Amino acid sequence: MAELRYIDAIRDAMLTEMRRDERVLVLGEDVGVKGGVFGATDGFHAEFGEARVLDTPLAESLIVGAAIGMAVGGLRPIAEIQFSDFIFPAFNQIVSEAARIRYRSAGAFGCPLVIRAPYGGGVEVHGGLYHSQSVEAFFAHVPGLKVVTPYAPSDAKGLLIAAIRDPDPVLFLEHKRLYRALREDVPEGDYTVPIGPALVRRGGTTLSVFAYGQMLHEALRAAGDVAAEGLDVEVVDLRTLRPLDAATILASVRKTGKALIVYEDNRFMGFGAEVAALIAEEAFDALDGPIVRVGGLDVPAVPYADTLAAAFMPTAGKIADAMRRLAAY
Amino acid sequence: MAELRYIDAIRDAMLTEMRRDERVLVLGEDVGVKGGVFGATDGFHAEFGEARVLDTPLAESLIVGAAIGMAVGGLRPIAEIQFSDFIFPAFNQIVSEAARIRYRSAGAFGCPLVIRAPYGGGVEVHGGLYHSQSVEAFFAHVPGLKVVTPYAPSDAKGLLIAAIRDPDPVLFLEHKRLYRALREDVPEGDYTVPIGPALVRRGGTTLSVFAYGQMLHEALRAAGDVAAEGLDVEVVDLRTLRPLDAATILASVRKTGKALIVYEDNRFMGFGAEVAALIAEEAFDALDGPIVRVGGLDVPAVPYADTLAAAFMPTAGKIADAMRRLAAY
Amino acid sequence: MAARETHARPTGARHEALGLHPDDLLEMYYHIALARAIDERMWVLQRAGLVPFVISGQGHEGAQVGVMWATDRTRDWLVPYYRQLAACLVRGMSARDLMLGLFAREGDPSSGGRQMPAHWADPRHRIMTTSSPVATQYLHAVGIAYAAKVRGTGELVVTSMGEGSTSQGDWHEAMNFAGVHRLPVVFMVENNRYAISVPTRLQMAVEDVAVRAAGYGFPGVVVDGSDVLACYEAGREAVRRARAGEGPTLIECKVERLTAHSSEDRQEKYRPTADLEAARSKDALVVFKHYLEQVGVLDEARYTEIYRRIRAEVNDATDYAEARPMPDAATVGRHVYAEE
Amino acid sequence: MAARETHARPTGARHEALGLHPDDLLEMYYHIALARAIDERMWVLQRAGLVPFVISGQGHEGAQVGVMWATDRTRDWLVPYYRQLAACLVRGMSARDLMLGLFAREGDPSSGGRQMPAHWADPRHRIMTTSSPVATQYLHAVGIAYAAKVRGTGELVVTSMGEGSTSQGDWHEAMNFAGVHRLPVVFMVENNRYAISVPTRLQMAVEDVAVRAAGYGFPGVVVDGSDVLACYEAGREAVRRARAGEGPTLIECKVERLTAHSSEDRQEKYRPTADLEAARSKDALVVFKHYLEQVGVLDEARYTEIYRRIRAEVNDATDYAEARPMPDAATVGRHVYAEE
Ligand SMILES: Cc1ncc(C[n+]2csc(CCOP(=O)(O)OP(=O)(O)O)c2C)c(N)n1
Ligand SMILES: Cc1ncc(C[n+]2csc(CCOP(=O)(O)OP(=O)(O)O)c2C)c(N)n1
Ligand SMILES: [Mg+2]
Ligand SMILES: [Mg+2]
Repeated sequence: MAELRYIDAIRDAMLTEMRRDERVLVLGEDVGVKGGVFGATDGFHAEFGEARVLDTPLAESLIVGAAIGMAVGGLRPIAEIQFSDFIFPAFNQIVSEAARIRYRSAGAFGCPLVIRAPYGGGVEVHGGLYHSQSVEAFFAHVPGLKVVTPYAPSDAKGLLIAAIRDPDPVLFLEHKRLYRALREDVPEGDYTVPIGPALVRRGGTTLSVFAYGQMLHEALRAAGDVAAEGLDVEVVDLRTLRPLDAATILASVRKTGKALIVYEDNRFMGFGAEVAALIAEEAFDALDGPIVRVGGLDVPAVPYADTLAAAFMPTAGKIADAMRRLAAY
Repeated sequence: MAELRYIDAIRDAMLTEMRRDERVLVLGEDVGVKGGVFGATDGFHAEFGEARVLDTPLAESLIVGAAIGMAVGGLRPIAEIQFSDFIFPAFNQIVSEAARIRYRSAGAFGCPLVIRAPYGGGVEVHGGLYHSQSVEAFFAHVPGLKVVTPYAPSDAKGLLIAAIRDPDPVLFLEHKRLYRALREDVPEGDYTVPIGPALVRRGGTTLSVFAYGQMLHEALRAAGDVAAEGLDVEVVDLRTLRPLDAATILASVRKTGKALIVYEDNRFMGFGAEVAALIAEEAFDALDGPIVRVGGLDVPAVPYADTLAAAFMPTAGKIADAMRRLAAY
Repeated sequence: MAARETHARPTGARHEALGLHPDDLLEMYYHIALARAIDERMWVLQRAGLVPFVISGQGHEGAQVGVMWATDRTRDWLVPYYRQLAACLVRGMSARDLMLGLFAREGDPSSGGRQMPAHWADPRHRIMTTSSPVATQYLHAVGIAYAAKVRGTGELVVTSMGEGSTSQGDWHEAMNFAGVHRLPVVFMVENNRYAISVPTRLQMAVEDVAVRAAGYGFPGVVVDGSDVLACYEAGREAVRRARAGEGPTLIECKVERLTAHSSEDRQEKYRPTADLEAARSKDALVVFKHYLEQVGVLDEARYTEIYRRIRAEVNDATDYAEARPMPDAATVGRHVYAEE
Repeated sequence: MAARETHARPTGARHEALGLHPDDLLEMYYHIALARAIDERMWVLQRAGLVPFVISGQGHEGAQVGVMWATDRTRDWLVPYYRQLAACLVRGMSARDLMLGLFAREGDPSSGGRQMPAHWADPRHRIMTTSSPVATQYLHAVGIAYAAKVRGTGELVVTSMGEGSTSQGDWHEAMNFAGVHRLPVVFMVENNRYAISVPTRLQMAVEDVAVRAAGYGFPGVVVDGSDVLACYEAGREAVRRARAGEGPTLIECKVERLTAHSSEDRQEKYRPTADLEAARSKDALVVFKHYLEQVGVLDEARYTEIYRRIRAEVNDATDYAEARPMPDAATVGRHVYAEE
């Protein structure tokens, strides 16, 4: 066990796999000598050389499209998209290609590919409209893709190794504010966490909160804050958005009778909509109140100025208010 | 009034606007001499000339990106994406650019642009994985965009003219199966239908169905089928997906107490999720049963072989079954 | 184009200088003729209402067979596009394989009936699965080539598209990457002067897309797609370069689209009759036959034999595919993800 | 690069031959120096913790001022990228405008504090709103140029990006479209040899991206970005062509990035010290000053006067912007759609 930050856990996962399996390579913008703009591949270039730590031309469709070919050609590419905001030029290659190679060939070809993308904003991120976005909703809609977004450093490592070994394309979303936020004991060497299962991070009976990434942190804080008021909030870390762990979600709602979903992305058609719809269909009989969503504002993205960014973001304070209202319903 | 098919209404709308306003132009693949692969711009090239009926190079990012520039430069472009399946190369230009020009310039610039895209599948379409897709969920999530998908020929005309005159970018989705399916009286000349309001196409008290495009047709058929069994189903045509007409949806659910949402797109994270989430939060107290979604299968797209395509599609039969189950709840 | 047609009229010396044996020539001709026969049958079936859709490679076969003949059919890759029926045949797909795809029947090796016709795939023959959004395959091709290079397999990759598809950003991104890493890839552009209805005049400001290769640091060549031996020669040099680690080559084959874009298209609306007639005179099937006769490789008897064989194959494939069941609806949910 | 630096050492004849008056030269120098001074102040403010982020145009100013000087500042468009601080100044934005953007304060004309610094916009000066995803602006530029052509306004459009950004598909799609329609657009590429850390060796297989223009049917020229007059000359010819309906020109300016990519970057990790030192010797601010002194346009007194003016402007702008309030949180939801 070593106490690692999230970013270190990400780095550790890739390092572990690259040492174990020489088919694994990383590619993306500035992943080479610079080691990535967040340092995820720091030192890789020196250890593994240019062929396996590939600084690509500045072209995301190329990064993903070539990675698809590499996967088909027997490698295990990990493609880094520098900021998730810049994943859209690769949208066609991800949605029309990577996610369909298997289905469209009736299983003859597969596409074992990981796409890592730092996402998310907040006042501290100072990212403005194009270095702050949450993109999970677009991709969670796509059959053939898996979408993972860990909260804890140990999950970051375990899920990333699982993603690298997965036979299908995985979009791996890392919230930028988690990178250097907390430290956690992370198992050394080979360690996997299965893609799929959600995790109850805090048990409770008053109501259930579903969140992921940085919003899980806010939700846990809010749960702590309202505990003093006698609200016993259960907090579920979804971890994987596709495939979604419906069983854990529904079991939690069946227990508490109330559901609050928190996400940083724009509220309308954000991922919380699916969680709400799932509950409204499958656990209707257990519901004691409306299904509440707390999401980011419905403006194009997180604005740069602190005042505006703060207005955009769901925060522990806003979440706690929603908890109080729902509990009182 | 003239009896028009949907495709004729689309053509009529563009023709009306191009004659009225010389800033309006159409661009896209094969929109010129060929008149579009579905004939939407048939005859335009001869009437308006090459500069206003522009056969572009085969590049969707160009089509949208250049159209953005044209809009900024004082024109009123209508960009045709040949099949909605091919809109993804333009995803970045639509989502990161068109939808944000106004917000990111704090209102200094606008982007009056219409993107038309035929979508949808079904056994009769024989489109396979790349000529059958529903893409509305991706775009309905995007603040700054409007997303319109009419069902009736008169709405097709009225909403398209409204879209062309709208100061903001509008994605205009036309279900391919509607093009030549029905005829309807369509007002001649200048005629608009406002973007936004949904329409109750069939009043009822047993339960509410929310649908759009071709699925509205299936839903109406299903409602007709179950009427004989005493089920009085209300069918709401959403028409505009963003901005969504929450008031009409909620009023309907408040009346019937039950909601069924039908869409052809993949079920998971499809547009129905947002409608369900809205109802589950805003009309919970009025609900007498689970919110049910009938959607396309969660496989990458509609397969080509008839047997497989039929298995994918929500049909009147499947919808009627869902109505019966929900009514009996 | 005249300036680029530097080849003399066919003489016996030409194929000999290329090291091609008469048996090779006959096999090449057979593949061109087989592709044409399958393709023509597909149209017949479509017109008869037996299948809903057909998209065609007629007029492109000579270019494809010429270039592909230079590759190693056991280890090299083909990352095809929808007009490459002939290329797929050269790679080893059978008439039955293709007809199963047309009819979308159970056992279709390309997609199990999931894709429209002409979206081939066959891992046995290293034919990568084809998609509809044009130009995406160029990026897959450079990725496979990169893998081949890193893994040191000696494989190379051939990929192709129409001239209209070169307008896509993916085309540029692939060309650039292949140039930077001198990848073992052969880029074909089958320039038939139309993208559905859009003529090259509105597609690009240059006559030859091959001139763009210079901007990526590797050679681009223009060949007459009706001249099978010239295509073979260009392919052979591109293959040599790729195998020697010298990097990619762009081969632009000037071909003719002898049919409408697809069975959904009516080309009379945008294509002058004279243009179509001129196209027919550049049909490799005719031109190559003429060459083979001139050099004494093809005679009446051999010709009859080849066509007998082809007719039998096409009939067999049609009957076989038509008799197969449709895919089982219960399989619709399979292969979204890997199965345990 | 030596082979392309065909210009003789500066002599009085050079600017005269270009029709530039000494007052023009001084104004050009002023803009270069002002841009540099604002830029340097931004770094100071960032290091002092007063603003969170800065991205810089240092080393690019001469190229921008040279090319932009050839445009018509009342009617032509600039579709900029984030290093074009100097270009925006030439177009008429003020030091205050830029500082409002840096501090993200109320009244920031570019984005009302919504975007990161260096994402300029100003409809008064026909500066199109800037986004972060690189290369998208090239397509907007060709669209604006198409509108100008169709509407017959006589406007032209200048757009720019770094050499790394030319790897994006959008770059290719824009170049191609502009060539097909001979649009009135001037494409700049400011080649500073790095895309953040990625050197051109890994970005493209050619030394000059300008060679690619031939593949789109229009001229591409390479100019030394430290040679302001050469940039002006290239700009003037490109503007002439555009105005005359002859179509686009690609101007590749070889410039130097004198700072790290941004305040988030530490370039020592990937950039040799010698490389950075060599870059400093190609600073247009120094080279142009030297020229102006040689031809007797700039003397000590004028120099002092210019810098006094600049210092006052920068101080004023900083104080002004810093004193402005942050944007009102209540406005966060405005301008998603047009307001009635
Ligand atoms: C991204 C994308 N946009 C549009 C289409 C529709 N489409 C199919 S083929 C075609 C024309 C292709 O022309 P070209 O590349 O010249 O190839 P050809 O068919 O002439 O061989 C078009 C526009 C598509 N398949 N993919
Ligand atoms: C689509 C996209 N991908 C990645 C980035 C992140 N990014 C910002 S600037 C940059 C490098 C740009 O290099 P170049 O085009 O040479 O311009 P320079 O900064 O050197 O002037 C990168 C990778 C981005 N802004 N947009
Ligand atoms: Mg073509
Ligand atoms: Mg650069």
